[in-house]
Amino acid sequence: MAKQVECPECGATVELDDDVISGEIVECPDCAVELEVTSVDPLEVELAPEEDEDWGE
Amino acid sequence: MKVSIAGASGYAGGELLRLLLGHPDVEVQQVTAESSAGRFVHSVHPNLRGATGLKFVPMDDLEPCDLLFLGLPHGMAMERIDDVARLAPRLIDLSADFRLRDAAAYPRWYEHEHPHPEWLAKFVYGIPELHREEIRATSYATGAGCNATVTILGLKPLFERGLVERAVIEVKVGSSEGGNSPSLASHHPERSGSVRSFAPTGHRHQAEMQQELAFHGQPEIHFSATAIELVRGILLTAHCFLKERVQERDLWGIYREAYGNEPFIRLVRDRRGVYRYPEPKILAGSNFCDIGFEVDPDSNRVVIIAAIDNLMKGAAGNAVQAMNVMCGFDERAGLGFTGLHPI
Amino acid sequence: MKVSIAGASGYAGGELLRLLLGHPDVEVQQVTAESSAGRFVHSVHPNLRGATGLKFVPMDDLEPCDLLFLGLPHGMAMERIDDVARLAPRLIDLSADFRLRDAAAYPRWYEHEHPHPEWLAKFVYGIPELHREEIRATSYATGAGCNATVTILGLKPLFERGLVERAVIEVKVGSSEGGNSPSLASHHPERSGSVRSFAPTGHRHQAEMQQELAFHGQPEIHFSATAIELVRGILLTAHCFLKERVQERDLWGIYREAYGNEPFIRLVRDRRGVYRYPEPKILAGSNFCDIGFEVDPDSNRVVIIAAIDNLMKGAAGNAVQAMNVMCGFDERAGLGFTGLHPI
Repeated sequence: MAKQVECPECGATVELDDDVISGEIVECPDCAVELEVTSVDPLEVELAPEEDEDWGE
Repeated sequence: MKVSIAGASGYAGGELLRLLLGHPDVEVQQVTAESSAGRFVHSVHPNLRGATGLKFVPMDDLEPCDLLFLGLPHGMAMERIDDVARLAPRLIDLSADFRLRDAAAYPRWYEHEHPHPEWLAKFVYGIPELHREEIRATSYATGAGCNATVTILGLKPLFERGLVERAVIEVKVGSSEGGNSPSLASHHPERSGSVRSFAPTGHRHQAEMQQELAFHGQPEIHFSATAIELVRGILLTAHCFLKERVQERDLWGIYREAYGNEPFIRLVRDRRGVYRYPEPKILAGSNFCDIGFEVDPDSNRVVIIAAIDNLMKGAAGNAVQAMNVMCGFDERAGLGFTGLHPI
Repeated sequence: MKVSIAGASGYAGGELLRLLLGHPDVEVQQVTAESSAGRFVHSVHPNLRGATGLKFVPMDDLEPCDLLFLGLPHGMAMERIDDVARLAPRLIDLSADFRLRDAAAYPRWYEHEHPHPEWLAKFVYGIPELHREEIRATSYATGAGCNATVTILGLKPLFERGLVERAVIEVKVGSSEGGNSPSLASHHPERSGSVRSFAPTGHRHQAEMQQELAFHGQPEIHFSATAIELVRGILLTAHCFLKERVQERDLWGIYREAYGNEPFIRLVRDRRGVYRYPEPKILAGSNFCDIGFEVDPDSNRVVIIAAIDNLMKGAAGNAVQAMNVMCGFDERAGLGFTGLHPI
């Protein structure tokens, strides 16, 4: 069963590779936020620091 | 299954014909238009050149078929429903003639009495995301107003749960909403690049919104429409003032629960990238209704943002989707186009 | 009178230069730009080819003059205000660096402390329609945010009379608001034809709106901004929920009383024709703020509609108007262009 964790931002189920390592950055499929794997066992993620893109007017 | 379109020379009729020609389960028997009778369909719908040899026929030449789409000018289907109903066991009407359950609403919003109010109860309000089971069971479905469609779909999950005190709603719309009859207002030098407040209050689609969002009594909704430089597409910006504050996670939960399994609704609320909220231009030609949201940290306001192509999910695409449900086809049949990017 | 522009390579700086070159009472001494120093101004502002032989100079080459316009990137004028102030007895700043009276607002809305809060009190919020007498008496005026300008002007008459419970405000804006630095979001294939909810809540111009509409305590305003297919121009659609219902005649009275004698404000609420409400595209290049309104018959909502050119009344045009007031020139001097139609 692929490893799963809940996105802290939107609650989506985020699938992780079996060989995921601590510190890895993954993207939430629903809200595109970047998540940092903070521990593998138990599996935990945190919002990665967001760099501010130039976006709107 | 043999289908025909009564009134196929308009933009919605042409879009419907495009979809039906590409639909695996149907064959288009006849398409009618009075002014263009005898002409090839591509004379009016250039994108269909080579797709079919069909010519427009006058309404009176219509022969019986399995399902008849009605794309007639407002008021005509109402008038002739009894003869039209003899031509096919199933009818799907794209006009507003049978949208409102309450006959008394017609004089108010459409300035005339309804000649056949007894038919109103037979027609199901044909948005599958709202009334899928009823459409499966009926032979008569009516399309919805395009502005009403995007507003109702965008707001239903909140109104259904009784969360909303009031909503202040604006739609930005394209020029194809006005149909293909020219006027000075739609004359290119006047219309190009304009940002036109054509209905700051009192748009007739409000009647459907009141009807379909009345889960907990009459919804308090204030509506405005502004036309912008766009041909296809509607963007809804709905300011919803909630009875209690919510977090964005709550909204994700509510909208996933309401629409998680819907084939044509996508939740769009990205934290990065260029397309962070629903964007109508990339939906052109697709049947999607994209929905997103943002919580105002400073108040009980939640801004719901939604987008559709007014000719697709707002008209022809929804009509085909309703047909698929009504006739037991795969609900996605003929509606696989995902839209273009860049466009 | 000799004037210079510090920071003239941006869109607002270029528009300001265009106006000043055509102004009867001033002579443009120097215009600065770091990256384009040494180049003719028309290399950056093609519409000015042949209008002047001026070249950009680096900021450090600035010589004393009678009035210095500041079109510097946000944060720079704040930093160097003391040396800049030695160059000219009068300053007009187009940036946000001195717009807010309350220094504490800067960390909240602009993410950094204000290095010279003592200067905030010296700068007058430079919209003549709001603070004409104070501008006449000061040597330091600051321009306003373009979204704030159209919102404040549109709503002031109602807030001033304490008529408004709350307002839900949306502006439709053009791409020139974002300045001339490119990004993927502003890349033409992505930006063309888009209807982009870039600020559904929390736009920094709200700080000025709160400041300038606080006639009866903190105004309850909810703000959103959507970028559309437009280069210049803003359309405000403000849904104002009034404490008591009004008729349209009342609104005419209120707005005539407030703006009847203003040279740059026009009331636009026609019952016929194509341009019944304010339309930003026909204001391009003009200093007008057009204001219109519609009363919602079904509720206590009044929809205020207003339009400006974000580079003119929203920036450079207003700066010249403020200069005219500050220096005792005819307030319309250099601002006679009425906009084009068709466009």
